[in-house]
Amino acid sequence: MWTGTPLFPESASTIATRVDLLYFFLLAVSIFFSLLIAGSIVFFAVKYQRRRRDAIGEQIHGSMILEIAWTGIPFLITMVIFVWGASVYFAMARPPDETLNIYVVGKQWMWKFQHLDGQREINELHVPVGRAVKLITTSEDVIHDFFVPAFRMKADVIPGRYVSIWFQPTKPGRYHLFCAEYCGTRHSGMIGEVVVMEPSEYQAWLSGGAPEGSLASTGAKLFADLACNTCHRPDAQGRGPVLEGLFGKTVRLQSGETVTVDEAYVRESILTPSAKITAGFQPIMPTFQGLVTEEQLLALIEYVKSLHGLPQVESR
Amino acid sequence: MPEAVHHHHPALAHHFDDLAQQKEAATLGMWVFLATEVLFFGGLFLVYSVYRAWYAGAFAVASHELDVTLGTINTAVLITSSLTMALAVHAAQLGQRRLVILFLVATMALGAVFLGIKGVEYYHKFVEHHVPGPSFAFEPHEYARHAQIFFSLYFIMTGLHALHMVIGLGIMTWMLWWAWRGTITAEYYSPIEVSGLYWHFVDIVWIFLFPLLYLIGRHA
Amino acid sequence: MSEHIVPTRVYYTIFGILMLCTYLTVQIAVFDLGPLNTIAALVIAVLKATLVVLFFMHVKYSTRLTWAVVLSSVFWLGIMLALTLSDYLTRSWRTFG
Amino acid sequence: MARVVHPARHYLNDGYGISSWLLTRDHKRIALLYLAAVTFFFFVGGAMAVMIRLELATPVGDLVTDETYNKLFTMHGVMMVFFFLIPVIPAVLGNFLVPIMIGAKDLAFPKINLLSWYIYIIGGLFTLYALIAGGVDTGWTFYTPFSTVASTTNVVPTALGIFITGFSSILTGLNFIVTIHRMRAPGMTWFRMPLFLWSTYATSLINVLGTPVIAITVLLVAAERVFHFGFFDPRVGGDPVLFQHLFWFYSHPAVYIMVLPAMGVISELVAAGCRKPVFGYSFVAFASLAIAVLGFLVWGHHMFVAGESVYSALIFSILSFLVAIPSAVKVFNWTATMYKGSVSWETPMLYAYGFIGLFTIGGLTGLFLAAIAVDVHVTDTYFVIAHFHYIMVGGTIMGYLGGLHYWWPKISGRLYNEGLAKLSAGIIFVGFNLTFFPQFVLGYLGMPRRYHAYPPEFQVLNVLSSAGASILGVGYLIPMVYLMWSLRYGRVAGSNPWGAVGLEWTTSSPPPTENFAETPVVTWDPYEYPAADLEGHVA
Ligand code: HEA
Ligand code: HEA
Ligand code: HEC
Ligand code: CUA
Ligand SMILES: [Cu+2]
Repeated sequence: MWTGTPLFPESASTIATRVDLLYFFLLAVSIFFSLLIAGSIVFFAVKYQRRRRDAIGEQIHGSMILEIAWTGIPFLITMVIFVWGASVYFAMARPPDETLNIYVVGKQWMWKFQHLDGQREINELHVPVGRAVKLITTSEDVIHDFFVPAFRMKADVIPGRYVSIWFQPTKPGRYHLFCAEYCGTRHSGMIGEVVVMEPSEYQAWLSGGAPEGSLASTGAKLFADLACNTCHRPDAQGRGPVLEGLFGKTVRLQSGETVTVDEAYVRESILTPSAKITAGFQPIMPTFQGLVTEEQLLALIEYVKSLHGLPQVESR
Repeated sequence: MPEAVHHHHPALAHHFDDLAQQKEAATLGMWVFLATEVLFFGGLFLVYSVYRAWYAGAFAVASHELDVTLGTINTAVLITSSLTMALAVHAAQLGQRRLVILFLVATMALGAVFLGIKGVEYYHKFVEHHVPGPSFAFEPHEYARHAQIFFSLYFIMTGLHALHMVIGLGIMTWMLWWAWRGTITAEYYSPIEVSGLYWHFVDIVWIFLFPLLYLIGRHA
Repeated sequence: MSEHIVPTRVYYTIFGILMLCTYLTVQIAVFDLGPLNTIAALVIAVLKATLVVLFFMHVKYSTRLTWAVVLSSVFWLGIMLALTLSDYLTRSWRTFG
Repeated sequence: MARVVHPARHYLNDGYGISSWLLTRDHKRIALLYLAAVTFFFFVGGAMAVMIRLELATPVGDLVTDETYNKLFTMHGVMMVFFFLIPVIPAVLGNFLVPIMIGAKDLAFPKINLLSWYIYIIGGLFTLYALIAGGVDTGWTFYTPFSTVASTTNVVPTALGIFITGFSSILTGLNFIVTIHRMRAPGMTWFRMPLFLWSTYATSLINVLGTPVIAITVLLVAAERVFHFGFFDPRVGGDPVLFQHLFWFYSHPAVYIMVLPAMGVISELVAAGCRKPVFGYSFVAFASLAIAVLGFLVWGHHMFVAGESVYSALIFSILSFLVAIPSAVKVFNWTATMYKGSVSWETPMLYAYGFIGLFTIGGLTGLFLAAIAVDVHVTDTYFVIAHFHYIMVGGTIMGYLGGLHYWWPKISGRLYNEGLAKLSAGIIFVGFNLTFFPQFVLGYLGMPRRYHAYPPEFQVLNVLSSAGASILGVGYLIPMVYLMWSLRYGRVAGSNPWGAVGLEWTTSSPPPTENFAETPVVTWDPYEYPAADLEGHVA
């Protein structure tokens, strides 16, 4: 009956083993205290069982030393767990400099993946083993959650925001992908697979088909179709700022504040240009709210990113 | 005060020892209730703070649509009603029944004026399509989305405040009846005092709403 | 006991200050003080609220318990604002480095 | 059998007929009104749990549609949390005991007490209406923007139901706070109060300071649906995560509303079950207050993966560990109380053992969740489901049942069948562990919660869980039967069947309407044994 019933999940990412280690430590602490408490209860209940109907217990009121001990010791243990948990969490939150970037769009009830080379996938994600992969996620409707148990990795996918998560697979194979934030009727059907491949196979898969060209080139086309290029020109002659080399820079706003140009900023600039006006420009850029889909936004963002003057840091 | 006087007082409930205990219980109960109210409105102030920080520009522009003159008048009206309320309690403490009635009526009248002015303001917003929803419209257009959040906050905050005022008027009517009937005496005035606490609290909420909603970025 | 009866003179004085503050807050709003505008408006509002609580609501003459209730409601409101804003204010902080 | 005389007049025979109950202001009668109502909601919520477990017995969604399944767990969560677990101990046992334990004639505001019950019932009717009108499918957490723009079910009536019921909690909490401050009998100082009162007081603080926030939050959700406000709607620039802050600002403290009263009950049970003062009385008392205060500082641990900032996640994580400490202190003190006690094996004590053990497991798994890195993996999986059922079902319900058995002779004046009681306690314990232990394993394996269908390799563990749930269900039905039976046929209890101390055991069973023949004057410390001397203490 137990064949095929796993009791422990597969570990297939660099972070997974670190999470498991902390988990085992917690397990040990828990087993120790559970046995201690349960053991004492059973022991006392048997040893001091009431034998005469009118017997009373010894009138002990407490002990300062014990109180200090059982406040202090658990406190120290929890602080160890906190620091440990936080440090592993920091590793999860901080992607390495070199990552393979993939865009993820969640919608009721499917996962859409957009590779930079132009491949698009639904509910299935192909990645090479051994490379750090960064997913830049957003949602078209409600909150979803990207969850791959084998990678011990999970993050909410939030409409209106770009949440980045990263992982580095260590074993080729097919792994469950779940939507872990309740998102409506077919929430339990919003599942898929992450396929981790040997690099060579991955290359073969990549070359298998990218009919539409790279994501940045899709963005370039949109940039022209939406007439962005009438205002944003590389030669600083347009009515809008030059976008070349902009991504990752810090921009000064009319209000005197500064912002770093990231995905969210570009998105906001396109949907709500008036929210943050670049210093030295008029608020004449029209809003494209309702005119572009989340996926087109991603293409535009990728295009703006590709306009980097410097050698690209976040390489594919 | 002698025990016996308390024991025979008709307003003393059976489970209290004396009127003093009953009064303390009532006052504490109202204060605890007001603590609850602080957090109730607090949730709204939190929402306000977040969006005010995010969309300062849009909030300033949207705030310009509110009528500061009416807002200021209303603030003055409400503060005056707090004064009359305090005086009503004072009169009750001294057992001056007619003064109690007079000040309660004044308080209620001022409360009604406040609600009337609020109604006029709501009507303007309605005409200008500043009520959030499908018919919402706002110029300049690029601020429309965030201005909608501002007006959502405006309506829910002032709306709940106005609801509290209406409840307050209800309570005051009841107190008026008690004062009229002669239930309220120098010995037993805690109902008036406790209702007064509520009224002043509602005033305090407005003291914050007024600058936060009406006075943002006036200088621009 | 809170049997303390406040002379009406006190109420009228407080009323006067409150009206003055209202006038002030409206006037100040017209000047551009940058972020100080909000701060000034809030300081005045807090001042007004404190006066109402202390005098109109008799807290100045009340038991420690009443003080405790008032202060804890404000304190809890502070918890809510502070911890939530701790999220909003640090969201853009990078984890790099 | 030897019939002991019932006291001639007591609160149960002081007036007959429907209106003597529905218009009563006697806190003891109101407690019984609540008892009937919360029991009803428990079985409604339990019936939904049964459906959930039946559906999950097979990996494919075959018993009910996905839509129905989503409604089932939503209504299960809403009913169990807002209409059962939050009111159960305060409104039933608390209402009955608070005035008696401090030697008062009633709560400070008897009319408001009755009003709370009506408010609760009205809120319940709204929610039942939502259920009958087709249910609601947002999860008990009502996350936006799903609840505000996507769901097409009865969100508004449910939200209003919760809003209304919230005022019942607030008013009950307010009543307890004022009563404990202002109505204590002469000599009943704070440190002579039974620990149940300390924990009730701490719970009431949370009720009063937290509940208004959930009220405004669900109101905003309803308003956003009706008037198209944009607070949580990303399309107009709202932040859906802000909703989560507001929701959990209440709902984390609410979990302590759900466990603190049970902790208070356990303190009473352990003291009476060992005939001994609770070890470290003042530490246990202050631990309750510490939990109530610290409990307000940790809500962000429900949002570690929800897009809150990395730094505030750290703050919330460390604070979550801190709030665990006072709970640990309590567990250790209860265990130490048993040392050299005169330890009873009667039913209430069995439930106390169950509580301490299962709460420990549930609480320790809370530490897994507070450790951010582990939470990233197990959040929104069955690990969380197991964690909170261990505390809420294994902990609070055990505490409640223990308390109900312990005070039943006082409430009804009768003794129940001890053999059946022990049997059902055993069945509940076994069924409970079989239901929820496999869910820890499932959760770490990665089975997401709120899943109507799941990959086949998870089936065996799910079947175990479903089997456990059916045992558990039977276990919960038996007490219904013998407790009802005892009302008519049970042996007469006498005023102090357990030989326990505490003011409630000094008055007759059932107590008279005014609780005590004469207002007691307290001159002794809490849990001062032996009980026999107690009569002499009453002035
Ligand atoms: C009564 C209910 C109750 C109680 C008391 C608790 C108590 C605790 N809970 Fe739990 N919790 C819930 C009900 C409860 N919880 C619910 C309903 C949810 C999910 C809601 C949803 O999403 O639907 C949840 C979710 C939840 C999460 C979020 C999980 C997620 O969604 O990702 C977290 C994270 O930190 C958490 C932590 C804790 C902690 C640290 C405690 C601590 O207070 C526990 C303290 C107790 C102990 C520690 C045990 C006793 C200690 C010892 C015997 C000694 C040894 C001690 C040490 C070494 C410290 N809980
Ligand atoms: C607060 C209290 C509480 C209580 C007491 C319970 C009790 C139980 N719960 Fe519940 N549960 C929650 C609170 C609670 N739960 C919450 C908050 C959620 C999250 C909801 C969400 O995600 O939004 C949840 C979710 C939840 C899930 C996860 C659903 C999912 O994520 O897909 C499961 C699955 O096993 C479950 C099972 C059970 C079981 C078997 C019981 C058992 O203990 C119940 C035992 C009782 C009975 C069995 C009743 C006895 C009566 C009868 C047997 C008569 C029955 C009559 C008929 C069948 C006609 N619960
Ligand atoms: C009518 C002219 C106009 C059009 C068309 C236009 N923009 Fe702009 N854009 C501007 C101006 C002016 C600014 C600077 C003022 C501001 O921040 O709003 C700007 C700012 C930006 C910025 C922020 C740059 C910075 O330095 O902060 C980005 C990114 C951007 N636009 C992208 C686009 C994209 C993508 C499109 C097409 C979908 C587009 N723009 C269409 C005029 C335009
Ligand atoms: Cu998407 Cu759940
Ligand atoms: Cu929590």
